[in-house]
Amino acid sequence: MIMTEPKHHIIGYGSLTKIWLLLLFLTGLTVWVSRQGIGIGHVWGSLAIAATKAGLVIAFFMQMRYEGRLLRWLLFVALLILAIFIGLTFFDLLYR
Amino acid sequence: MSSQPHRDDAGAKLGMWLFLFTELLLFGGLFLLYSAYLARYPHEFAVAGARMHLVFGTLNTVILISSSLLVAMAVTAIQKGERRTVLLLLGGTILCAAVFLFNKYLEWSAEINRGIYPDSPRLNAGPPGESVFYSLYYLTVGLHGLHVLVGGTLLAIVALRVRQGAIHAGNFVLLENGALYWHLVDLVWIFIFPLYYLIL
Amino acid sequence: MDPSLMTTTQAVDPVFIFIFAACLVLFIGITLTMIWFVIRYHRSRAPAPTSQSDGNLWLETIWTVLPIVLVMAMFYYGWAGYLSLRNVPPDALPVTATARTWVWSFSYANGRTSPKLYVPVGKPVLVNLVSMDVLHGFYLPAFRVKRDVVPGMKNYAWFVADRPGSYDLFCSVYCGNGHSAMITTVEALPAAEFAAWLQGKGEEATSKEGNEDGAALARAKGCLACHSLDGSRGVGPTFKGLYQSSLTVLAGGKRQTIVADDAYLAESIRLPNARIVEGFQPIMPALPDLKDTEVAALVDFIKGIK
Amino acid sequence: MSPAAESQPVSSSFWNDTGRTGIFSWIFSTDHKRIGLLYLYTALTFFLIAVVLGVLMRIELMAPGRTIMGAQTYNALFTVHGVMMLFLFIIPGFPGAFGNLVMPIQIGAQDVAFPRLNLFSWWLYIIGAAIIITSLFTGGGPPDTGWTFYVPFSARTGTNVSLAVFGVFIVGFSSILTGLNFVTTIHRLRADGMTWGRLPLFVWSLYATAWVQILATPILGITLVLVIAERLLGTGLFDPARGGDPLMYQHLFWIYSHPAVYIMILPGMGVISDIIPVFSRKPIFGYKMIAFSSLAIAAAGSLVWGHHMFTSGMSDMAILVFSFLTFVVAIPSAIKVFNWVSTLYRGSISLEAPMLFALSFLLLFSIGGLTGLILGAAATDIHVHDTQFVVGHFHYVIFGGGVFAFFAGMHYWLPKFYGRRYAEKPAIVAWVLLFVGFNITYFTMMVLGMKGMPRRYYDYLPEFTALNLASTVGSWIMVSGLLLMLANLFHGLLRGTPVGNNPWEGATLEWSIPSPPPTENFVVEPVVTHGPYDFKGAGIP
Ligand code: HEA
Ligand code: HEA
Ligand code: HEC
Ligand code: CUA
Ligand SMILES: [Cu+2]
Repeated sequence: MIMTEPKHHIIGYGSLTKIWLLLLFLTGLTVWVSRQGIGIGHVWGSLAIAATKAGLVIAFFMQMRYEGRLLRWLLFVALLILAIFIGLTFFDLLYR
Repeated sequence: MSSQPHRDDAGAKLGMWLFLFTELLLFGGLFLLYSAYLARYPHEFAVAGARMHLVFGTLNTVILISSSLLVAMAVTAIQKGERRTVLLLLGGTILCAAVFLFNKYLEWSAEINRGIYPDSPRLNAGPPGESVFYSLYYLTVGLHGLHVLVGGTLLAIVALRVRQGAIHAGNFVLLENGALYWHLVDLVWIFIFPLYYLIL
Repeated sequence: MDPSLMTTTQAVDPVFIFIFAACLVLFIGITLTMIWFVIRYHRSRAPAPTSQSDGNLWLETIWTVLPIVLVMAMFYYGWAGYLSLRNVPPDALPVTATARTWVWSFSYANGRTSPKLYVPVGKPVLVNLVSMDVLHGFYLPAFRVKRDVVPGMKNYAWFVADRPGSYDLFCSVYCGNGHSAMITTVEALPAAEFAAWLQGKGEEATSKEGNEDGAALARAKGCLACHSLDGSRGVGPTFKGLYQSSLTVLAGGKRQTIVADDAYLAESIRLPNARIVEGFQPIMPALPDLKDTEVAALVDFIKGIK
Repeated sequence: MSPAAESQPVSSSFWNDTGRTGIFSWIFSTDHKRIGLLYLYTALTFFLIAVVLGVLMRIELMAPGRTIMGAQTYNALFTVHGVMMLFLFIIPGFPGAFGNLVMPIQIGAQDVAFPRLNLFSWWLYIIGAAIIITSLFTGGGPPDTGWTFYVPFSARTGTNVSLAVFGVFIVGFSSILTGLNFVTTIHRLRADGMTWGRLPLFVWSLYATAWVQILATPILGITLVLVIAERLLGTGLFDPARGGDPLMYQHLFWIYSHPAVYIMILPGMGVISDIIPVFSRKPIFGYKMIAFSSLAIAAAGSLVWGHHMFTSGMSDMAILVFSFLTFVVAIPSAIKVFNWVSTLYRGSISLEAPMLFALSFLLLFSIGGLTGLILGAAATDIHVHDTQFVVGHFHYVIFGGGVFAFFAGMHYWLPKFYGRRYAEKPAIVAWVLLFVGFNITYFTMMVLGMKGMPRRYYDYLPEFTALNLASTVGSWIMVSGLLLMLANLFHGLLRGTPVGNNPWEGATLEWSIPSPPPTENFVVEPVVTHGPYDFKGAGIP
């Protein structure tokens, strides 16, 4: 059997807490941004921030940063597929 | 696993991630629908979004993020072999889940009192885009709430196994997977929050 | 008709011929090769394999590239042909096709409506597709034209009949019990005849100034798709002997026995789902476009069927 | 059913496993072989039921007007027929039955990665199926929407759609878990020396299939939930009157359901890729290309769903894009076909039952696939969309492709698990009947479609009578073929002549172990030293 056990990387409480503070800050940021009355355009802004937060959670809380290459690739594929599903649908919606 | 030669943590983790992908796409379908209708009714969505209870939304965001921190810490703790801390942290997480759901309950009853729920007379009378927005809101958040419930239960079970000592520094893949699932619940909410509460 | 104008049939058929031909060649080629190999290298003739080759880069690149070229050609012709189905000639005659379960109704600019689609020969016709309830499909096999009729959506199709005659018109999208019965015809008339028909008042109902002929209305509005006149049970209860008969209805879940008087009949037409006849589905479409005069006419008509 | 196990001490066969006894030793077993057989028999049962429905449909269509049933019954028939054939037979059946039976052995593993999850998937499948069956006899009666559950009709009809849809949802969940299990298994449990380059092509095809199951099925899940919400909560998300868009439903549905058609065919392609080399005594031609094209089909297959919506009122731009991508997805299939045919070249071909089914797969799938090109081209699809032509197309690919491969697999692999084999002659007669009957039944449908007969038509105009009659007669020939095949196959498996480890002289791992295999498959963990089609390396003359 192929048993290449990835050695476990222990993330200290401290670094986890830092990430947490960062996430809280970003949350505050989105709320603040949304109050600036930039109209619908800020959807992209909030999404960008949300994406960053998601990135942090995945990389540190979910330890993706310390996983092997395989998992990262698979995650990428899954997200790509979702993006494609949405993207191709818009070929219909935008040109109707 | 019964008839399995020897334990395969990496395999278990791979399996869990694959499962998370399916969850991702499950919600993905709803987000696809959301984006489609947002493109069609930007104005109605903005108006409806502005009427959401931002306080609840923000509060719940903070709660979920913090709970995520707690499970993440639990994973660290188990590796350090600090059993009691693990239990405390998991307890904290489950508490967060409970509070989150309670807030949801308050929020939903508030909405329903305002006569806002799928197929409500008020929505059917209002502009089309609005009822679409709220229907999507109830479905997405409802589905997410269901996941919070499941995740909470899962972590409770994990906590139990930790107390029994079935999960320990030498074998904690179950805890890890439970944590992964909980983080997914958090992830989904991270996107629900701006899309439904901050659109204006 | 003016010769420069290409009919939809002329636009689509060449594409069919091209793709079919290409596929036929491929298929025959593959089949013959296969059969030949099977016979030639059958174990009775070839007791042992005479080759162990497991690949050949050149061959494989060839039969990767050739199909690519071929399918791209198919794609291109398919697309080109499709465009001519979409680009409506400027002078096309507009007609509105209204689909409801399970009947077609066609209305013309001057208000004339008809259960059959009458068109002038040689003049392009632009059909605007309107659905009153579920999805339907506007399908003219003879003209290779098909378009779904979607509620709340402005779909259209165009075609031109190059010779007089009567052509089938099907509902192509499944729409329930009467789907396969939701068929009528395109009647292509010489221009002069068509003009006369357009002005004339045939047996068809014209909703121009509210029509009082209940029988014609019941046909035009599709009542008869569900309600029989001979007492046989259809999707809906028969009209025969309905008037003044006492029957059990469900109003908001509560069963009640009532007598089918004028008021009830009128209500059943205006708000079909207010009271549901026991043993039937609440699927009768409400027809907002019905004028009071027309409802009255329908009620009279139903009363008449003893 | 107690098969003989010649070459092995009986005790070691997975049939007389110790532990639980009676029925429980099956429905609670975590042994991939037993679960595989559970899948096989449940799937076959649904197949036969659905087949009977199909035959009934054909009888109704024998003549115009009412023949044996009313319109409502007919509508329920093709809906239930479609739902059962796809969601209860071919989609769960292929990975579930043959995937479970052979894949772990072929990669040299003792079982799948998560045996208990594997059993759980089967149970979900059964529960879902039970719910679907219940929906036929309760509430407003069997659903009458077609297997596509298109809104707004599915949101309005009084029939029991909600329950049926919920059942399908459960089955979908089971399918996801199977896929997840297989991907993990193939990544983690390959025996030493079983490199990716040495995986049997059946395993490759399952790997591609599993990814489709994982990434596409959730979309179906949420879509069905939306239908239920539409009916029970009145969410109005697809109701134009309240701002919804019916086309969004179609997008969501086909985002799953086109990739799903590759769930139906990919395992079949895998079976064929395993059978042809064995019966030609020659390595498969272009192993890498075939393995890769399976992944290519899975990937490209997720980009073409729009081709089911060419007439729906979708934007012309989208039609341009989806038509283009549809043609792209045809290319990997083309490559496979060419490679299969050239594997025959200069081999030593023996036409036994599995090979006959495999070769007929080539022809029927080619016909089905090539008609797919007609459907993929915008101009031509407009004419044949929603006509009997489409019905012909997908019966050629699913039945002529997928199901014939399934039959091939049954003749090829079941002897391994029963230790006995069927009689050759009847098998061949059955194949002839099936093949001939099949073409009569479905080719006429394509002609009907070209002449303009729409699908889901309970009644039709007189001009279509002759061809419909022919088609019906064809289905009867098929019936006899199928009955003969099943009778001969299973009589043989229970009573037929015993077989050794390697009746077909295959080089893949499953032929290196006893038939029937012991519970743990490999008494000693195998070390793989040769490719799956390297007959010399496997020491076969
Ligand atoms: C096993 C299932 C399966 C498979 C494998 C396929 C394969 C393909 N299908 Fe099919 N399809 C269905 C099942 C399947 N389909 C079903 C169930 C429906 C109906 C759904 C419903 O409405 O109910 C449908 C409907 C359907 C439509 C919609 C029709 C309509 O409703 O208007 C289209 C349109 O593009 C299409 C196209 C294709 C194409 C291009 C392929 C390609 O993958 C085919 C590739 C294969 C080949 C090309 C043949 C082999 C190659 C050669 C012989 C070599 C030479 C070839 C070249 C040089 C190109 N299919
Ligand atoms: C796996 C896929 C599969 C398979 C194998 C079949 C098999 C058959 N199909 Fe199926 N069919 C579909 C998938 C499939 N079908 C789908 C998805 C649809 C679309 C539904 C929709 O429109 O929503 C469809 C629609 C469909 C229609 C179109 C309905 C319409 O549009 O009006 C018709 C019409 O004749 C038909 C006929 C048949 C027949 C006669 C068989 C028979 O298999 C014919 C062959 C018969 C045999 C091979 C053997 C018979 C054996 C017995 C009778 C055994 C005796 C029984 C017991 C012992 C219990 N099918
Ligand atoms: C889609 C099929 C359908 C169509 C089209 C339809 N009906 Fe109905 N109708 C029904 C059904 C089903 C019922 C019984 C359930 C109910 O009462 O709604 C019904 C009930 C009725 C009743 C009450 C009958 C009774 O026995 O109490 C009347 C009157 C009626 N319809 C008139 C009409 C008229 C007039 C039209 C055309 C303008 C029409 N219907 C079109 C399906 C239809
Ligand atoms: Cu109207 Cu089918
Ligand atoms: Cu498709």
